[in-house]
Amino acid sequence: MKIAGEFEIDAPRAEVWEKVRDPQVMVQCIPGCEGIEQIDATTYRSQVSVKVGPIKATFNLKVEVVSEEAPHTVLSRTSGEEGTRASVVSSENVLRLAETPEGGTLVSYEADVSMTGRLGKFGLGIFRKKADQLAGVFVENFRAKLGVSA
Amino acid sequence: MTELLFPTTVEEAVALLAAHEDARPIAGGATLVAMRNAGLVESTHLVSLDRIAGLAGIVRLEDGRIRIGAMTKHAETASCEMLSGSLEVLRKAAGMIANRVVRNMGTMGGSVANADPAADYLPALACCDAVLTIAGPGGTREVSILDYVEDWYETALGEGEIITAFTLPAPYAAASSYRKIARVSGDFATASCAMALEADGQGVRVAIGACGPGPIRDPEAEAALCGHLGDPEAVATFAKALADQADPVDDVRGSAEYRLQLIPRLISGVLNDISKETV
Amino acid sequence: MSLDQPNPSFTGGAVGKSVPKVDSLEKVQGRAEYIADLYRPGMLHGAILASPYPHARILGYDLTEALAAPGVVAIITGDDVGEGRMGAFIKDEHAIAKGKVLYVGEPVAAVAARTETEARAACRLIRVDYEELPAILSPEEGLEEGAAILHEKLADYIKVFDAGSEGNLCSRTELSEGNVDGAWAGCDVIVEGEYTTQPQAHVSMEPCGALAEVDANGRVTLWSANQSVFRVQANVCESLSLPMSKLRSLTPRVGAGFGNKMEPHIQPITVALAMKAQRPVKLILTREEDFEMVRARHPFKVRMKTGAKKDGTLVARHCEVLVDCGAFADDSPGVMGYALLMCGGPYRFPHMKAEGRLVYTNKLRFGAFRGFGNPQVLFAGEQQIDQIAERIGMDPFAIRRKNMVREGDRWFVGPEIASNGLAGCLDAVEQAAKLPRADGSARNFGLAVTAHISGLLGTGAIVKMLEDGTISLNTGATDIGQGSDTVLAQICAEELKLPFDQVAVASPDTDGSPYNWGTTASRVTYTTGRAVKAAAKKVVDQAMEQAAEMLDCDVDELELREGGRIGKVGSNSDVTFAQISGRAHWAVGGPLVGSETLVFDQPTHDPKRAIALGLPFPRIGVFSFAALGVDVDIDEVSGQVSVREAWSAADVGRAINPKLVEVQLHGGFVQGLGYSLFEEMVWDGPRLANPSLMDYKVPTMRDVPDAIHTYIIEDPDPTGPFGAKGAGEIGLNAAPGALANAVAQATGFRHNHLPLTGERVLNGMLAAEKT
Amino acid sequence: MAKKMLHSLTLNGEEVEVASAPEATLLETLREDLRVLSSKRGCNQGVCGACTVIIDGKPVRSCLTLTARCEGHDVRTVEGLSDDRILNALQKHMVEAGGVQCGFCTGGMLMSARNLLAEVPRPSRDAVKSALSGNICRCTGYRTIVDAVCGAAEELAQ
Repeated sequence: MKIAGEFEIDAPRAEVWEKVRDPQVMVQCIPGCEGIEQIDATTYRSQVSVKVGPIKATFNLKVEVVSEEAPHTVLSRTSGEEGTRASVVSSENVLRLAETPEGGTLVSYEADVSMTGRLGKFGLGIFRKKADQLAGVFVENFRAKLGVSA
Repeated sequence: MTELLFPTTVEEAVALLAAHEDARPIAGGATLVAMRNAGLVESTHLVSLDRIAGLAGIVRLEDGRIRIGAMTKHAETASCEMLSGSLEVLRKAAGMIANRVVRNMGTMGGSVANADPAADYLPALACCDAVLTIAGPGGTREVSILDYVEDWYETALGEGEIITAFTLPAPYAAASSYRKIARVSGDFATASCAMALEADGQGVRVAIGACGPGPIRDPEAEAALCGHLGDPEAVATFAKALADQADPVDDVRGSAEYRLQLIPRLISGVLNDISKETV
Repeated sequence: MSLDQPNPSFTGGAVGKSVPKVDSLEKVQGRAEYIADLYRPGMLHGAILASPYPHARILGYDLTEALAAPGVVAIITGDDVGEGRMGAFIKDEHAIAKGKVLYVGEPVAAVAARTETEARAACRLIRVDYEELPAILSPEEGLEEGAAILHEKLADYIKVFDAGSEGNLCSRTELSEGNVDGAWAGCDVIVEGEYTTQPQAHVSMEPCGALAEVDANGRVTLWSANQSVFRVQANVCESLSLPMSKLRSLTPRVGAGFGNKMEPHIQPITVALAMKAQRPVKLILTREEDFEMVRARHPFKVRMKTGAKKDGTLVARHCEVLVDCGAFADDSPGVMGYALLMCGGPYRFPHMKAEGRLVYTNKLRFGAFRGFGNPQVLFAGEQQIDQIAERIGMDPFAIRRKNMVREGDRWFVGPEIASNGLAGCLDAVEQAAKLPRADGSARNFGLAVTAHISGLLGTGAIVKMLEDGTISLNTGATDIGQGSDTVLAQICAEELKLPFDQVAVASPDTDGSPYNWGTTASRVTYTTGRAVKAAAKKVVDQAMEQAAEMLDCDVDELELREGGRIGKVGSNSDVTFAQISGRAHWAVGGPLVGSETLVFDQPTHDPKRAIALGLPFPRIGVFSFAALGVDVDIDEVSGQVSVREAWSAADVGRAINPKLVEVQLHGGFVQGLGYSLFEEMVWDGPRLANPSLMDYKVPTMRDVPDAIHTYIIEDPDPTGPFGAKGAGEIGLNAAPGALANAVAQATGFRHNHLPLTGERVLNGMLAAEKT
Repeated sequence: MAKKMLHSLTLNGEEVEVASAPEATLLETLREDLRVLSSKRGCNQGVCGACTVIIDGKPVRSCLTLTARCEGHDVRTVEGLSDDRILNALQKHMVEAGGVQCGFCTGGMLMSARNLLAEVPRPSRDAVKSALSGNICRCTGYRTIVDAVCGAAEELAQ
């Protein structure tokens, strides 16, 4: 399942980059995120809860930064499982920051997500919509964090 | 593991839902038990609504409105003669849910609470201007069906709230129809359309299902369409207005593009069905 | 041809009569026992942990928590199963994932516990350490330079034919007759196209399951839902390195198969669990697991080119297929090889070439499914025949009649066609379909024809006359619901001139039954029927000898009379089977037993005619033929296709039980309708996105026409029992071709991709309107 | 594991008491506790219809029915209708018409058909198809099943 999107944010790229790479900022912006712990220079652990209709799931995720080119590109890989190990999720992610002519930043992201196990049996259409919806919430939170409006 | 609780009043049910953090109401069970069997939902407490007196059944109120109890089975709704004229669309939609056996189990409250965007009741109720009665810890409140679905599987139902009834305006003389496109008989809709057309050919209500998180209705566009039903261009403009509000998924039932294609075709198709019926 | 026809004056005979199936009564009373209905004292329930990864190395297991969970008795993993590997064509599959996982859903561990709920709960406590590997999700990816390799030891695997395996190429087949490359210049019309077909799930109503028990001597008894107790025995023993004498394989009633239950599913795992637990273990898959773990119909990519003269004479065909094998070879090399053998359809092509590559991918194994590769190539081939007919202005019936193979012709690469009722099939469909619709509107008609083999491999029968002169018939052929027990009993009764109900059919049992390769390849009536008839004949011969002594005459003075009597010709004196058998049992000669085994041995390939490389079936079978006509409606709103009426005519040689043939044609057509119009297993990356009946839809009663007309054409095969040939698959094969041709007629648009969903057909209609 | 509770219900005309977990479905209870095996687990999602039983005269899915909610209700399966005139006619016609192949769907199919003929003595073929569309059969192509139901209706009407 491929998820992609982009949004503009009225803040300079360097500042956006700093916030994007700050786990404490991210934990407050990612919907359902219950904590991010940095394991080493490139590895993080996190818990994220997702609810789709009557289905609730909490994932223990490991995020590895595969490569980064400050201040514009991060390639990362997320893998994780539900607490009961009934579902496994993994994704390859690309995040890019580009400067806009107005001095803001265009943030674009792509993720190729695969989910197997119990939740993988659930119709794929809704998960994509849910992901888009969560991305929307993230953008709002992130903008709020940077103190800029939409 | 799960405990199953059997309240006998709405108040008791609401209190039980409030008392246990992970409690869920269970109505007919057609969806919830299937999801439990698939390991998709787990909860510590199930609050069974089947022993609460007065939650099932369809009655005509003194002012002519129709009230459908939340625990009314699809089979009863599908054969209820009070649902005539403008409300016949609801009867027709109920008769197209799954199959006869499942219609003996599933309830309107359960279906609407689950808010599957591809289920049949949402567009039909939207077409009927239904009002939901919701009971919860804070008492009872009423919500228009048009305000009910807030996002994908997210509804106006708060923690510990249950739907107790659906109230429909008094039926008026109209031809109404429900059509769903589905891969096979009894499948959830790929896309669906509920329509009621006043006898004089003036008033028209249209709701599209399965093309977004909730049913799509546009009263303004309906008003503009009034009196121009015979004009293909007006119908096309109307259809475009609804399609513009759609946000369909891509899934195993069809692509988002296909669903967008279906919206105008369904609207013309149902108009055609109705005009054939009324001739 | 000389045929062993029943005596027409004999009224008690069973062949040709639609007697009700012998298992019908217990089924309508809810008393038939399927695998899930069996219970044994002290029995445990099994459950499986499936792989969440499409391709990963297994680094280790942590079973601590799971072993401590309530009710758990035993857990097995790849560490418990040794190095044995099983497979029908290429032995590439362990009993359970060992060392690596190769698809999402592959069994990685299994738990035996007191209840199914406890077993399932414990599975979720098993920790497996994986190292993910790159996944191959299409044949093209698998063939790329540097692609991750699924089976590193492929070269060392045992292969039962020249597969040409290399890298991720599981097998390749090349067949060629005449000179295709030189033939195009002589063609007036050439059509070519690329076609794709989708994976289809069998959806037998009964999910797969097994029950295994180990006795005090360590010998295993295994009941399972299967299409062959013998293939189960072979697969379990190969994968668990057990001597075959240590395993007895049995079958309860089977809730249909369609190919899904021919090769192993979870029998090896269940046996391993029972051996470890030292208690009986029953393991029944959920519907979701049945979708994700067992097998499915292959998706094909077909490139086809057909050339003809302007008078409609077909000249040449070239067909290339690229087939997704999934993670294990299973029956795939056979399916591809068979598809290539059949890709010319039942036509005389002087020049033909067929080439195929089968490639391992990190998906569920694809395998046998009713039709066995034939529907996929026919979808392309029968459309091209119609396209040629359109181009030269010829009628679809006429072009098929002009080019069809005849009795005495040779099939592609060599097998002889000894009987052929295709002309009769075409006549039946044409006569019925040319009548106008009841409402006078024009038909949206589509036609396709097909052939299918019945045959292959070993089979046997033992006919025992019991003391009282009634009969016990034992063949080892599993009746999966289609009615083979009934048909075989009819053949046996006919040969013995006994009432049908005096023949009891034994349940297949590897201990007591003669070998039977399986209920597959439309073969039971034809091959096992031959063995039954011959074995019954031997009993008659023995009874004759006994009777000659009893009546004090020569055998050639005797005749077999209706109802189990043997008498002197021209005299009223006779002896009954009861008298004969009693004497044989207690006094003279010994009990009467007739036994016959045979293997289908007519060679597929004639090296003088054709070149064949990597041909998986050196001996194939006799040919059945069929024609299918459909009349469709297209919904203007959605583009969805519905079938208004269908005409299915099949040459089955001789219908032993016409009603059962008719139901095969109905059922085959409806399964083909689902395949052609909407059934599709959808992969989202490595994950099967619709492994449930909520999301994968099969036809319901309201999705099929009431008017499915069947026509049984009987052109007896000289080797078939009473002339019979197979009927199991032929009713499905032609559905995608006929429906695609009907949709083309209705919409003016040709579809090269299955299924013909509303979405595709609507877009085709819109595209056709534009042009 | 939640405590099992005792439930009493009428099964095939007999009062039975059965201990079941609160989340146990009637299908599990019938099969695992009571060994009434004509109801089959074909999908456990309410789609295939092989588990269909009759509760209080109406066909329902036993896989979607919680046993605890059957307390005091009347449950019937094929086994418990051996003297039922309608069922007997259906059984006879299913056998004769060739409506039985693998048989896995048959018990549930008969439950839906029995209810239809109880409510509508002479249904049209379309009505039969509509009433039985929630019971999937993968073998017959359905035609012979519709024949059987119509044949039984005709015989019963005489």
